Amino acid sequence: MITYLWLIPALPLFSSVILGLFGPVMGPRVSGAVGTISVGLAAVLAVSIGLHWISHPPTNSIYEQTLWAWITLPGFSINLGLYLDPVSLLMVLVITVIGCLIHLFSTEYMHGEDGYSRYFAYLNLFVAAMLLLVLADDLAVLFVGWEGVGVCSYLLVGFWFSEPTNGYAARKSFVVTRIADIAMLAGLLLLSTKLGTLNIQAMLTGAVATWSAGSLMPTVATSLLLIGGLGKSAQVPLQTWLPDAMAGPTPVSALIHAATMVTAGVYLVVRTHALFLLAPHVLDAIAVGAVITLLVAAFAGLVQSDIKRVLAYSTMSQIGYMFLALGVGAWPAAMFHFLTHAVFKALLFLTAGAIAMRLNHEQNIFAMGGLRSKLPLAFWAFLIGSASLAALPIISAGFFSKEMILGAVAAAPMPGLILWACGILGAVLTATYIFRVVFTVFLGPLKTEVSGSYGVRIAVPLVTLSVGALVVGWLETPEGLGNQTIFSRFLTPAVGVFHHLPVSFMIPLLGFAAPLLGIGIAYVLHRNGTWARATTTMPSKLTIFIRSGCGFDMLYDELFVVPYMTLVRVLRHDPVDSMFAGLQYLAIVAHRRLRAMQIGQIRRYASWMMAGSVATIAILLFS
Amino acid sequence: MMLVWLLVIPMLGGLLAWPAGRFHSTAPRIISLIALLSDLAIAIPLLHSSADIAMPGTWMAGFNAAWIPAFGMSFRLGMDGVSWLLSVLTILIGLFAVIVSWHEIDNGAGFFHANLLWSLAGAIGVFIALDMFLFFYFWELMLVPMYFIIAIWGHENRRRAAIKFFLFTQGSGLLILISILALAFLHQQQTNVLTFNYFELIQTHTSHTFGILITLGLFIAFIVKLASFPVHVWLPETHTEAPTAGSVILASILLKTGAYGLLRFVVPLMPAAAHSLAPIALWLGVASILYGAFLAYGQSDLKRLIAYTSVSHMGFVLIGVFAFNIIAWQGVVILLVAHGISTGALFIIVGSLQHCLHTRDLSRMGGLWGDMPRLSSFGAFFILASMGLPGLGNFVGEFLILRGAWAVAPVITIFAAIGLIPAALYSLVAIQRAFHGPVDETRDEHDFGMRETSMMLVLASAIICLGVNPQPILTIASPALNNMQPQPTTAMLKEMGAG
Amino acid sequence: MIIWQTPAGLALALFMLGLLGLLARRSLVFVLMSIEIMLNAAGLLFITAGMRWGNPDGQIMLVMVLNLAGAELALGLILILRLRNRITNLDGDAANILRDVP
Amino acid sequence: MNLQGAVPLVILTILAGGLPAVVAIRRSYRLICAVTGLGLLAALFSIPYALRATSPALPELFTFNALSLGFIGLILISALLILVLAYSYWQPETPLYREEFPLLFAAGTLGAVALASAASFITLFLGLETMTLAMIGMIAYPHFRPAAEEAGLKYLVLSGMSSAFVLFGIGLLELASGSLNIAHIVASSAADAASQQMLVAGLAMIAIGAGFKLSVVPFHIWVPDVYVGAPAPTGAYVAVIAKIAVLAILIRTINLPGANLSASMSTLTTAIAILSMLSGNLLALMQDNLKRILGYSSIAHLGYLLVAILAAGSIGQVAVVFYIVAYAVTMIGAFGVIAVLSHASDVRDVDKITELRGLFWTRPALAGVMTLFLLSLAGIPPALGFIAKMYIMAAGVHTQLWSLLAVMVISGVIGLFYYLNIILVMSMKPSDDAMAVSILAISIPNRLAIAMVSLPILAFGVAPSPLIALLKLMFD
Repeated sequence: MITYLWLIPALPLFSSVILGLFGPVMGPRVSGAVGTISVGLAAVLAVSIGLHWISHPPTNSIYEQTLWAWITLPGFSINLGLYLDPVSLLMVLVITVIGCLIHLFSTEYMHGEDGYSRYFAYLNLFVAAMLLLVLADDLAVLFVGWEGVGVCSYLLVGFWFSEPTNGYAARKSFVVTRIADIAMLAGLLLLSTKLGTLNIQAMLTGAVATWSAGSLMPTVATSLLLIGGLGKSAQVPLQTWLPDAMAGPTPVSALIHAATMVTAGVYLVVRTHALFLLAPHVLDAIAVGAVITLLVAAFAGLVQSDIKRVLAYSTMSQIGYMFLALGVGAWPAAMFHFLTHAVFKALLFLTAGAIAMRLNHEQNIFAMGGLRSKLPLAFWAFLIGSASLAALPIISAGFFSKEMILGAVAAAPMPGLILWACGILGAVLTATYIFRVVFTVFLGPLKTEVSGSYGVRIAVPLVTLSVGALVVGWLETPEGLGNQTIFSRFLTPAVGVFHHLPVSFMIPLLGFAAPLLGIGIAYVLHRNGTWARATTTMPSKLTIFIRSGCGFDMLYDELFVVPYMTLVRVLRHDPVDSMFAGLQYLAIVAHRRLRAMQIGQIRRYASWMMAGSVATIAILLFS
Repeated sequence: MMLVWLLVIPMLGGLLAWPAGRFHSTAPRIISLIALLSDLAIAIPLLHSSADIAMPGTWMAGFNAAWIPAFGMSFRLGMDGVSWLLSVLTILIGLFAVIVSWHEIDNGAGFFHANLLWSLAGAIGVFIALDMFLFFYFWELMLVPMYFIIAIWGHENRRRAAIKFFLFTQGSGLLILISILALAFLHQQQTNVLTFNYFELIQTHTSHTFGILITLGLFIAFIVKLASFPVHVWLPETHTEAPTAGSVILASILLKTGAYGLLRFVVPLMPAAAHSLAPIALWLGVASILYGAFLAYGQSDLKRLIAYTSVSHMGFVLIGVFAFNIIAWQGVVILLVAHGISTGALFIIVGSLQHCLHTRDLSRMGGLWGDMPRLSSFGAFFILASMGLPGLGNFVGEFLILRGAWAVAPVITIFAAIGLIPAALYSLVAIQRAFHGPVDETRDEHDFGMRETSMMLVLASAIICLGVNPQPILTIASPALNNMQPQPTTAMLKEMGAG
Repeated sequence: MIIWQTPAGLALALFMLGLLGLLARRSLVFVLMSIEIMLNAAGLLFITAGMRWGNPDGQIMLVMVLNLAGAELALGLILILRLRNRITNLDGDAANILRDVP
Repeated sequence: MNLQGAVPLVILTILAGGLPAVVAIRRSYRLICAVTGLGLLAALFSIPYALRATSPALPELFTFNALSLGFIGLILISALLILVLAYSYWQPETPLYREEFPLLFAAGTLGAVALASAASFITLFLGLETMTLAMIGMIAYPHFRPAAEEAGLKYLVLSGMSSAFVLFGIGLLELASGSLNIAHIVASSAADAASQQMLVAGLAMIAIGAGFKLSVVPFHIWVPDVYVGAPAPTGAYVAVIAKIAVLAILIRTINLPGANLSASMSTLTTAIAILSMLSGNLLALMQDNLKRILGYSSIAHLGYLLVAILAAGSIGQVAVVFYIVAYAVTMIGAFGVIAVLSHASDVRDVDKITELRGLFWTRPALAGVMTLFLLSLAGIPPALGFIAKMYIMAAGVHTQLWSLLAVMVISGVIGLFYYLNIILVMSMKPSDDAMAVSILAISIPNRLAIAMVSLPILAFGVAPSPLIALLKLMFD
């Protein structure tokens, strides 16, 4: 079974090619079916590999499959190979299963759109690229997938291309991540030059053998890789693209900008964690950066009025938690939060999409209201998702993963407690902003006409994910709640044993309390109408600042965009060309001067000749 | 002898095509196709042959005959992996050029195809000549037909563009002539033999300054052809004004002759001098990458935009050549082929756009995806390919170049890599302005038909193959590139790596 | 022995005179005459040279020069006559239909 | 008296002398032309015979060796080609007596041959003046064309002036050295400072005359006007034959024992070469008259030639001759195309560039040939001019004349512009009134002449070896 591993990325890729070539001929029904079934098959394959893995893990829990030699040169070779270990298996499972659900959801959501088959071609291509990214056994191949998902993200964000703002958002998302990717590319070049290979395992072994912890090389290399990861995962300072990326269709946001692609940075760090361990300062920086991100994003989430933007900021914030875990070396915690986040955030996005579908694509939460009775399915799904996001104790998956992270952070050395405190603050804010949305959208009076109904292709993904968001947390529980460690044991071969370090009792207690407090705040402010009033009154400068994501966009506009545009405008007509035109002008001036001598009069001609003769005789006689 | 046929067939084809155009406008097209296909049939089997005359190094085929004995100039040809790749690329692109001109060129088809075939023959000659004067002869020879193609069948400002093209390339060509003459006479002083044989001249010892001067002459000429900053100025105008087939040949083949010249002559002939020039060359490469990218962003003429991207890409080639190692050179070869394919395809697409929209102005496009989905998707695909999307050919080339250059000059490599960011900007903006945006309802639909679609599919699969499995190309080029790296260079490289 | 410098100097002076005349006079007849003067100056020089070295070469050359001067004068006068039909006077500066100044 | 070596000269003398008699007997244009042609041919074919001469003929007056006979051959071939062009140029409807033109033609050629083989200043002067006077006649031949008349007058006055300079120079030389024998003067050295100064001054004045005939800067000023005014065949004659003859005597003098280019002389030549290359090409830059362009271009080409002359040595010598050959054939070809397109009875030739518009579409073959000529002038393969240019560059590189080479490159680029512009105009779509040009049928002799010119340009441009071998014989 496991020998068919290559089929997992190949299936969606193949289907993407088919859809790309013959999509317009096939019609929407077949296109949708082909797109979904291919990912479905990949999911089935992944699940069966996963089941088989649990019962009969391969030696060292690693399965490698070399497809072909990509580049073989003396001193430098890259094999196109797949590398399956628990971490990548987990990623593959999440990508294929959630991907399949989202495809299914899309078949109904995108009904009647122009470019239906194009949509599925892109989406399949994305899944294939993402799978390649996580399965790659070589950083260069990983980079192929890495850029591949970036391009698919670009294409899908700009899917409704007739609206120029969508195009702008798509370009922004691609360019910002591209900037990060260049840093990552530089990192790859550095690693491959210094270590002679980009094969991840060989490279890690080489790095550990040649570099000492804390030395310059690993610090530089990991910094470069990290910048790549930060860009892809929308972390400060490269986070500005994610809110804009919400211009794409909602299932796309669910798949790419919540569940899978944006967590690629987390995956990258986990995958190369041995290298990061050689650079402790970088890990510290990750942790600090993560805290900044999660707070900035959480604050920004508090003042958004577009439901998808709230979710976008919450994605940023939650990935901040993952990075926080990475910063303190709690790899399984990060992966666990990745898993739960993928489930509940996909659920939230899909639900948001499902709501908007019925409200004539309305996304402003203040234009909604009282939808609880009108859309019970959406209400419950959104509630479960929000609870999980807010980490509502015990009943939600998000609680367990966030608890695992915060526990690990609190146990970390000195700055640990400060980071933890920020994490708790973030948790309060998370609960506040998401329940702000829940209360605003589902309680109160009905504001917008509701039309249509949900088909089975909407319902199945929502229900499945809701169930997931409720139960998936029980894979790993803290001591007081059964001390289940299936998840970390599963990952142990790849990232080492994870110890739940003992911490003061206050820590889990506050972890319990923070979400509840947040929900309380949200409810109180909802009841006294603060949320609703904020939309009608002139927002304060501070609010505007926070709403725009703490001014990063403006800063970057001033710092980069404006100078770039000025430069382009200055250079536009090719100053070098004018330089050569100057030479041409010179020649023409000389031509005119000389030509003026040809006046046609014999006497004048004779004078010129006379002058020439005098000069000649003079040169010969007196030199 | 096969190599001679490789040159003779297109030459004769051209001679035949010209008068044939008088009888029927399809006749020259058929003749060109036949000539190029038979050329291809000659070229392909050479891959597995080996030269029947003795030449140092690894050669697939060789030929030698006396030409101008008074100067020791001979008609010496030789084909190794790099020559083979570029020659086959030339023939293939030539085929595409014939096909795209099928409907575009409707007057003077005979003369057009004659020029097309002659310029291709000249380019092939450049790629396989091993006598330096013969090389120069072909180098000049391919200009004239190209000049006609631009000047007669080009767009609005074709006259200016054609003359500019010719002045730049020919003027710099004279520097080649002076350089090779100087080299040959120097060689004569040392050995009492006047010869232009590549293998003999490669053993000439030069003093430092003189070597640099000779190399500089060659270098300037080649970077003019390569269209590196600051001598790129002929390229945007020429590419823009040339007819589609002309742009395709210019971008896909003629630019490559510059890179080929650098690889084949500048580097092996005087490695020490080339090394002294390397810093300048590398910085020029960086400047080209960035400058080309900035300017591409600012253009509103789609063809001009693509032309500037060529400047940018050729900057990578320049860096790769002067990184002096096999990895970078392999990258150069891949990038040359990939750029030939992707840019060729882009010019075909723009040509077809112009054919139905009668404009190349981006501000008058937009929303084409709605009207012409096939054209637009291929357009977007090739723009992304030329942007260096991993998994496609151009990326492999750029990656290998950067990888090779990093070992020698990390700072320059970083700057070059930064150039990939503006590359993304101009690529995406081109897609946005041409294909995305609101649909213009008043336009007629002229999407790609079977002919164009199949052409595009072939090119697209080629670029994918190149990206997914570049190894065959690397294997073909490998012995040739090893030949080009003389022993002292390797030693020097180690020195540089240490320092 | 006669000093050769004096006639040589005279020849030079004549030559200069002819040259100046050529540059200064507008009338084509005078221009022709100036050329004749220059040629004759050369003739005088030949005679002087023959005298200095005592050989007949100089005199031979003089005959040739006279021949040439005659031929040239004849040709020139024909052309001037024909020109006169066109421009009605003998102003050399007026004969300027061939020029490259727009 | 052994005249074997002088046979070509003798034949030409007989021809020039006998032609008036032929005219007197029967006024037939065809007959006269045929006789002239046959005479030239006979002279040409007598060259191998003359080469086998064992003793020098008329050693006091002429030198007939491989070098001079080679140049004579070149003059005769060029003359023959021009004669063919001239034959069909003067059409029957031309309002003049056509029969005297071959007369002048033969006389001029006789003068050129005498000049090329002169050993004494007497013959040099005689040859020069015979040639010049005949050329004035040929320039002003179409008396109904005011331009031709004016060109004749200008040439007469200015060449009279230059003749005076040459004569005065010769006089000074004789005064200083007491001899009129070129070889003797070259080999001797001055007795005292005054003679030395006279020698130099004489040399300078002769150089002025040579510069005038070669039309190098600053003595180039007459060139464009005369080229434009003269009928096309005469233009070719002035551009080619006069220059070959002067170059022949120049190169022969340089090759004489004891001859060396003094420092001041080579400074002067360098300056003249640089000025000629640059101003020739610059002057032609935005020109719209084809003959004028050819005139300016010939200035530049003579500049290139001077580079080769400066680059002495075995390569330089052959380079000069090779370049002359290339220049001669190409110029004849270019003027030939003008001649072919023109009507002698019109008031001017077809020499505006715009009149060539659309030639590629109306007369592809003629346009192709013209392109070949222009490429040859510009020095681009596959034309002969390319090899010639290479030859000169080789000579320059060999003697390391870097600054001259640099100027050559720059002016070469400037030059390209106007050559290309002509090609461009020919390749443009013809305007409607251009059909007039295309109506004219090209006569068989013209076709022959053009083909005979273009064939070697292409053939030797691709495989120059035989030509090089032939020219090398001249210096053995």
